[in-house]
Amino acid sequence: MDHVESTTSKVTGKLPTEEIDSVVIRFAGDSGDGMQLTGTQFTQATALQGNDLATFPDFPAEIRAPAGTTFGVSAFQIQFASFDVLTPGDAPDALVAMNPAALRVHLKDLPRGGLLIVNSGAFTPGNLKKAGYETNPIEDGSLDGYRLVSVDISKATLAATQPFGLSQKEALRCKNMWTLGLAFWLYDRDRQSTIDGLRKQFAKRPEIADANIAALNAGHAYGETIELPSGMSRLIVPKAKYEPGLYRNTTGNEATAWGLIAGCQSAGIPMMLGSYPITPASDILHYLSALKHFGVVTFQAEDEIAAICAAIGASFSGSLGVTTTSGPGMALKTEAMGLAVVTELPLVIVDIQRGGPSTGLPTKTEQSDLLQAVVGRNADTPLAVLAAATPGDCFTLAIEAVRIATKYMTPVILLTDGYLANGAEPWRIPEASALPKFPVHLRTEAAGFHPFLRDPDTLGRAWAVPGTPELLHRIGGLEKDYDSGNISYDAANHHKMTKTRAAKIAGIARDIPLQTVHEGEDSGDMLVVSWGSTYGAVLQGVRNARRRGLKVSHAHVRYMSPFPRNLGEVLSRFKKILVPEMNNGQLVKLLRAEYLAPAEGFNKISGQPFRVSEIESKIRETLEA
Amino acid sequence: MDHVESTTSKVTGKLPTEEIDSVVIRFAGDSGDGMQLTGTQFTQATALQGNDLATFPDFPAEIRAPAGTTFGVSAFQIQFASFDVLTPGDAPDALVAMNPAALRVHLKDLPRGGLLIVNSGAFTPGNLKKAGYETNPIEDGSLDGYRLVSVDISKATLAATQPFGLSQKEALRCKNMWTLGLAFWLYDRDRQSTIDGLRKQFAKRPEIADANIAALNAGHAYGETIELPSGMSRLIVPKAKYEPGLYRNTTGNEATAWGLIAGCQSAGIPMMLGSYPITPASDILHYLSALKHFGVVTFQAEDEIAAICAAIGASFSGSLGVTTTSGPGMALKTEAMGLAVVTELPLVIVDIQRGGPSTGLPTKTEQSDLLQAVVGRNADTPLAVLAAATPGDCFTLAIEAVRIATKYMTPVILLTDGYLANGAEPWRIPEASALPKFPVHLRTEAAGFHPFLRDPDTLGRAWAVPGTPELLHRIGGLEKDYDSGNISYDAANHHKMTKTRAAKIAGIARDIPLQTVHEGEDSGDMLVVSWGSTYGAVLQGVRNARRRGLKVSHAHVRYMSPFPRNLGEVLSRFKKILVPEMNNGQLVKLLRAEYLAPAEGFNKISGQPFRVSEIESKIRETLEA
Amino acid sequence: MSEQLVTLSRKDFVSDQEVRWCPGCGDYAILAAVQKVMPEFQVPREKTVFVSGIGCSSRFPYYMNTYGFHTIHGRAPAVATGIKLANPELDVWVATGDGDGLSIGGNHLMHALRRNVDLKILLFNNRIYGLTKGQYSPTSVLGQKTKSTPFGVVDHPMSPVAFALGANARFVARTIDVLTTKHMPDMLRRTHDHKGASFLEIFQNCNVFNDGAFDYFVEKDVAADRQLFLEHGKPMVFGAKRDKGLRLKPGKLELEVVQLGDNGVTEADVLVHDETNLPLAFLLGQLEPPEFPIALGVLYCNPAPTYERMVHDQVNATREKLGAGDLDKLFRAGNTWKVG
Amino acid sequence: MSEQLVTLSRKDFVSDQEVRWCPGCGDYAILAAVQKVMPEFQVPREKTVFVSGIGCSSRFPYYMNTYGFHTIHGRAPAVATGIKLANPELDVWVATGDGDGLSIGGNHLMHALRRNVDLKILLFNNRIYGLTKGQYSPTSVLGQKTKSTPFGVVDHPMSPVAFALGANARFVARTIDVLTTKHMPDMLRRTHDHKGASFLEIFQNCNVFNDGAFDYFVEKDVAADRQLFLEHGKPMVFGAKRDKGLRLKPGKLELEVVQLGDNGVTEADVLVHDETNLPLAFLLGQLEPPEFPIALGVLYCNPAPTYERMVHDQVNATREKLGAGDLDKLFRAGNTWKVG
Ligand SMILES: Cc1ncc(C[n+]2csc(CCOP(=O)(O)OP(=O)(O)O)c2C)c(N)n1
Ligand SMILES: Cc1ncc(C[n+]2csc(CCOP(=O)(O)OP(=O)(O)O)c2C)c(N)n1
Ligand code: SF4
Ligand code: SF4
Ligand SMILES: [Mg+2]
Ligand SMILES: [Mg+2]
Repeated sequence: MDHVESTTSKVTGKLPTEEIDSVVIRFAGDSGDGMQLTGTQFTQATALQGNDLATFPDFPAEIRAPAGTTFGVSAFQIQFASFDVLTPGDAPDALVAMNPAALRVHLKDLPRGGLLIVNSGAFTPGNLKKAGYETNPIEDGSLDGYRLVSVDISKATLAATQPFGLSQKEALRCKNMWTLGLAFWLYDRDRQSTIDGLRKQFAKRPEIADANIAALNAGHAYGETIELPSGMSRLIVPKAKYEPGLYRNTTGNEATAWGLIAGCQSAGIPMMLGSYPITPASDILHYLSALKHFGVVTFQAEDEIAAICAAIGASFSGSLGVTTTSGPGMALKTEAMGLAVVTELPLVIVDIQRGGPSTGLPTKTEQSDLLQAVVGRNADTPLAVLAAATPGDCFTLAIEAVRIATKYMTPVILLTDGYLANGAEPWRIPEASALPKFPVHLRTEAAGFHPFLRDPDTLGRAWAVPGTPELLHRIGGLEKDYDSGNISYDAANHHKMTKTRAAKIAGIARDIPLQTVHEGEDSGDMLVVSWGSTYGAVLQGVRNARRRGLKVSHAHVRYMSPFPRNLGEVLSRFKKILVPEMNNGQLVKLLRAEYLAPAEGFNKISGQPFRVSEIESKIRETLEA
Repeated sequence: MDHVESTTSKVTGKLPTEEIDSVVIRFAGDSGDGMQLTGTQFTQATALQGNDLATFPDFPAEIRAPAGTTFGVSAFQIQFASFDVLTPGDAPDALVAMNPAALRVHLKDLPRGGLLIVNSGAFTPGNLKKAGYETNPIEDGSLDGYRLVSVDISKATLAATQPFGLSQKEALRCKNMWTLGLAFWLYDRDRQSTIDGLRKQFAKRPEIADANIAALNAGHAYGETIELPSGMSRLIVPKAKYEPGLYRNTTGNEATAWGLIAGCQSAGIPMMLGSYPITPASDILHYLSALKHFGVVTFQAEDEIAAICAAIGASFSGSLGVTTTSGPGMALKTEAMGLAVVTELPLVIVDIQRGGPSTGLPTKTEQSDLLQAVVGRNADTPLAVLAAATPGDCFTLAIEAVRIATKYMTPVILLTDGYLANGAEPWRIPEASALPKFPVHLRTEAAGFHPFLRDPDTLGRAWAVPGTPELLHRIGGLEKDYDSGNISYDAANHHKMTKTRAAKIAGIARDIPLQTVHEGEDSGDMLVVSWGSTYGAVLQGVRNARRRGLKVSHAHVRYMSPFPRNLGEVLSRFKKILVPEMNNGQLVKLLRAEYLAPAEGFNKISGQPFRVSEIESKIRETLEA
Repeated sequence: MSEQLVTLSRKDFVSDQEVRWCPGCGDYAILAAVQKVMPEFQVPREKTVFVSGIGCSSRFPYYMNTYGFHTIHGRAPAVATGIKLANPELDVWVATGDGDGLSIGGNHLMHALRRNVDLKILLFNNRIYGLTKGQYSPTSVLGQKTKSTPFGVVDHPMSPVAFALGANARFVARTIDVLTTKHMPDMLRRTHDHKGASFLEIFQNCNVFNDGAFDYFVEKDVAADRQLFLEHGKPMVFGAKRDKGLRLKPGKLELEVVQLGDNGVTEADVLVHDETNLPLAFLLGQLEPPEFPIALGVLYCNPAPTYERMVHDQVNATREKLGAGDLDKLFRAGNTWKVG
Repeated sequence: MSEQLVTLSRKDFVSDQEVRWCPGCGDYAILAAVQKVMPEFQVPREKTVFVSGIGCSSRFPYYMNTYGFHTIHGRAPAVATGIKLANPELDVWVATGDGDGLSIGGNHLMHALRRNVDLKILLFNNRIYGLTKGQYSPTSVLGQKTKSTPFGVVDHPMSPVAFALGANARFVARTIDVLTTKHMPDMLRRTHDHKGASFLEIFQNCNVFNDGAFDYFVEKDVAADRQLFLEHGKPMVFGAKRDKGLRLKPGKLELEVVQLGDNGVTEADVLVHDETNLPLAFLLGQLEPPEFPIALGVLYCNPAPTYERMVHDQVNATREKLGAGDLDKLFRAGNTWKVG
């Protein structure tokens, strides 16, 4: 079956090439099939080719689910284009299914007429049964209507790698490179970066590198000889127009790790990360653990409580304490956040949101920790909350979190989510020297010192760290006297301190950018307000709607607490306000409470990002209502 | 100095009696002076006398602060009246100060012309200095303007107890009973309940009982011979008009403990309390620990997390799991609450709110955990939240919490606060047989069973407990399939389950009383909305304002999540909405978010309840604005 | 309606849920062994509850056709304590990992052991965090390279059995996932039969993130010389030829390995295992290859009254003394007054 | 600007905050002893940090004129770990109670000990929750009546020193609040001087909620016969007339009390203390009056590299190998491309 079949009429010979604006391709296979690696390599090559892109890795909760099962299917989607790409795409134009289970799970997303590449070699009776197929879909006609390319990739891979003397198991592992080769050919990508990567990765086992490269080349060569379904061309996506500069791909977690390091360099203080592994936040711990030469101390604590407490201790000692986690871990940190608020220590808490409640859907994305971040603590416990819009924005806001934490002596929560954390986008590399600088001034003067002495502008308190002569003092979780920093149970003082803590956070609004309307007019019938990772889908949805003549604008909020000081005013200029969120309605609550704005929610709680089309049709519906 | 002095002109001989509507008296002294006991005994006798009353104990955070210090002052205030008493009173009519520190701390609250009883024997140079007095206020004229009764209570007590052979230290401990005796005489209370109480308490040391009784009698006798400041009469407060019935005093914590037991009897299931001591919640654990004959199992866990987890385990096993705590403990329970929400197990979480953030003001009251209770968890994690208005209401709502938890298979948070927990009020004792009954039906039928099978009306899931044949099943924190209860990572299913969990809680609104307007017209210029323990002060404030002709109504909310289904409609009938809270604005946020109601907050965050006068003047101010 | 106990077989304990561990994972062997021994206990399935936290190992309850509760990370001992307190009739098992049970959950485990709650606790020690894809755990060894320690672990590892003994556990045993035929089933039986908190550490291979962690005493060529199987009242003899033994250094609290036959050393010189001796158990728990063999079997067993028994005895005693709780009496105790 | 160390005296360590313990509380004696020995360490006050959780004992930092952090219940060891990691130069002390350190905070304490963070940990064991007014703690004894156990405690208590040894602590010692003149100060000195996690249990009388809890070995008439003062290399002799000793039962891991002089028993028969022997420390920690004397002094001391040292050595090694971190290099590593 290593020939090309098609249910539609066939074209033979070399394919014509065709220029096209954008392509969405999805690779899907068994967890063991290496789909994430395939996706990453494709992303890499695509970026080097100068397209803009966005990716969406989607993998199972299981470490290595039994082969062939539907719950073990792992997928990676990428959209790349000659224009500004905002999402990984609603539906794939092309789907690669490495086995029946992958087909079973993902076929429903492929529009009729879409390109479908299947590894026929994996469509064995056993695999078909595990995927719940009674007959082989490749043969039973049920794939009529797709542009099907069925090829025994397993067999082709074994053939290609035969010279390198690998075991059958090892050789079969190269399947994904064969597939990548074919995809590279189809979309005219360059193989070099992948080849370089393989050589580096398998430096100690060159035969494996060779076999993978051979598979890659074989897949590519296969493209040259292919009979593609009718109407198919080899697709050329011209370069996107980027701002000039040096670029690389980055994921949200990587960008967060780097932003934290950069922020601490900007502040001129060391960083101490206290963390406890949890999906999808663990990678930040992994990245930072490997960056010890930046002077970062990473502490894998016994749990999330110890992690944040150690970070608080480090901040007390003059480092920037940082802690990274996800929902259940955030919940555990609640009490200690209160300690950081009342002791007014700088602290950065990064929450990579995931599906909940409780353990929920650990590998899926969600935006449902917003209310927890803003108000979810015992007592009146205000702090600053930022939310990143894209993987690259994680870098910017991580630096901003460090700036606000150290300037205002406050914990700052940075919200990202599973989708940002693992998704990649091209990122313009900044010059380190061009990054903002905000050196911290630790208190050393004894005259007039007490630990809760405030800067009259920021209301931030004096930061005097152990080791500083003459500034000996004690802090703790009990209420402090405004004028001496000593414990105080005084009634009026507690009122004043509560108001002061609130005023300090509210005052940050003077020090952050005004809210802008990102797309569309500054006032009008309808404003769509997004936050966090829905940025791309919402912006694209609004653009599409506007292209179709609808009067709608878009504002994206990155500062969640305090809000930009003109946000209420911006909202007041629109008649209808729609707030799409990947939760059951959280920002919408805050906007209504804060501004009495007639905001309405649009909620998707499926662990999956919004599709552009969903946003677009909701806009139409709302405008028409 | 054991004679009576007065800075105003004196009247000799027996005092006339005078009838009066209400009296507010405050006892203040060293922590070691037994002021809380004095207050409780006075309360007891007053209740037996048929007055309505409310109390406010206010004690220091220290266990036994060093004698004579201002931070070691402990106080107890009671208002008793011939009418419906709603608060312990704004300012005392009479202040008892057992030492200079007590005078220092409390004198500022006594209006000019108020009765001031001081124990001159404690005004030693040492004590004066500790309290920060340079000269003796009894002698330096600074108490001019109060009706001062200065008597050496220490000496009088030693004299009275001399026959019983106690050590000087033990004898001096009877000072508070001498004082109580005098207060009894002044307000014409009966001594018998106190005498009975003393006999019982010191059954094993009758000489101590005798000495205390002798001191009590001596203080009382002293009244007979007293020379009171001019204008003073012995005050008679006529009985209040009560609904007929049998009455007793109860504190909020006691009522909560009893309500939980009663609720479990109504549900017909055993109760398992998992708790960890914390001020001001510990007494509930203490009370329930002593009620083992009700079949209550109490488990003092290693921390708050274990406490709630054990309660969840017990609920899984068919008991009602209950956990009791305060702010920092609530914070720690956050993650486990999510587990209870996603596994849809019944659970009652009682939060006795106290001053925060963090350790904050552990012995002071506050209402600042509302937002945490309603939305303060990771992910969309809805549950029911109730808030008690008075000590007696704790009983009613504890039963209601059990009803909702078992009927809807959901965690329910019951909010009270430090003020309710320790404050006492007369409580009409219900007949056990007259309490609501809501027997739980544990699932036993195998046909069609799966663990997330829902009652179509309540959406509550089937409760099948270990030990039940044929219903073997597994539950856990991962998302469940709507149709089988098995783990599911399906996107659409997660959306459906999130919506279902929300709909279940929202649906409780159909099963709770409609919101009423407690005082005033059903619509108009202004509605004051209160919740929790501010009930009394706000109602009284509104009544006073109305008496002065202001057009204002009062609604008190006890169901915080979901809100009564007509609440929005009630709010919409008023032009202005004022929401007084002992926090920095929490209910006000929820009302604005939910109903876009133009509610404005009035906030007092001093660890002290509102004064009626504060409410009244804020009403005036708001109406005039 | 209760089950016909005698007719239960291994299969009855297999749930309908697909097992989702990596192929080759040591967890499979443990699951099989548990399902194999369960029928022997003659406990109806509906009276059996498996409780777990979060981790690969903590998926265990889903695969057992009994009642089960997959709770949250580290809290299984606390949830299980509540289950047992609410219904002491139940046979309650806890499945936990070295991360779940010793890192985030160390305190709950310690207190469950100290209180002697009648729980059967299986600690799957793979010296790694499996489910989160390979960070080190409190049992990972110094220098181990993991995702979160690219330059090697610097945390001194802990010994689960020393921890358990330090926490006053009354039953502490140890086995290995590969000992499927006899030792592991035997240890599961002992774990089950002990009334009170039973702690069984199972060395479990995570073939994905820490493959071969126990090879140094599990591999065929070294196993016999590096595994000591303890038996109460029996001398501590080991070795391929059963020619090695452990001896207490005279007058000291230290062990040494002796070669039987050398210098006239006979089995009589070898220390005899006493399950009830706590310091001995502690000493045995410290033994580490290559110097010493690893001690397997029941290190310590010394039953005491169980917590849930004492709790319920107190409830019953109170009820006997004060009579069954009566709300009307409760409300009317103390000072009351009548109105109208 | 650093302080003239030699001139520091006790008073320099007294803060301006009023001490707020109950009159008669054992905490006063501990505070006085700490303030007395601090000047001897020649550590500038600004390099000294006292960290605590919540409890009466946890108010300690407020009274020390050094840096201090009164954190939240149970978390002091975690906060202190962060402090020490961020600045290994600091002399970091932890003051905690039996509730704070062993109940809610047991896990953090265990892991700080296991990791061997260089913290000086003082555990004020009064066998009660003082600050919350008298509930039982994990060290309360069976049958003890407290606010939360009106019918008596049914939780088996734990032994703090067994716990610490089970957690791999490298320094474990014990003293009593009343031993103000010599033993407590000595133990504080040893606690300070040990590099690594030092664990000192101090029996502390809570005269309000658990008065006399330790009378059974502290009262004058029994003290000499029920207190064993351990000294490394010295025989374990005790008794008013120093005529009693502890002996290892021949060939066994059990101790017995022997009367010197009886049946020819001499001091030479008495076991000699060895601070570095872990099983011995464990055994000594088990001794309970009246059968045995309570073991006081340094039960175990066996230094190992400290955690913060190993962490920073790794940071430094990495920096040496890879050069100081350079953001521009980091961002540009891997695949990049130029536009425009
Ligand atoms: C509160 C919380 N923190 C972190 C996690 C992430 N997490 C899940 S399992 C696990 C560790 C598992 O290790 P172990 O207990 O050894 O189990 P194994 O997978 O090795 O069997 C972690 C850190 C979580 N689920 N919840
Ligand atoms: C999270 C949290 N839970 C509970 C408390 C209440 N609490 C304060 S101190 C304490 C116990 C103190 O006992 P211990 O550590 O033995 O100190 P002691 O007062 O006896 O010195 C408790 C339960 C708290 N402050 N925070
Ligand atoms: S990751 Fe390791 S422990 Fe987890 S299932 Fe796979 S092999 Fe087993
Ligand atoms: S309650 Fe006990 S421990 Fe606390 S200060 Fe008073 S005597 Fe000391
Ligand atoms: Mg593990
Ligand atoms: Mg204590």
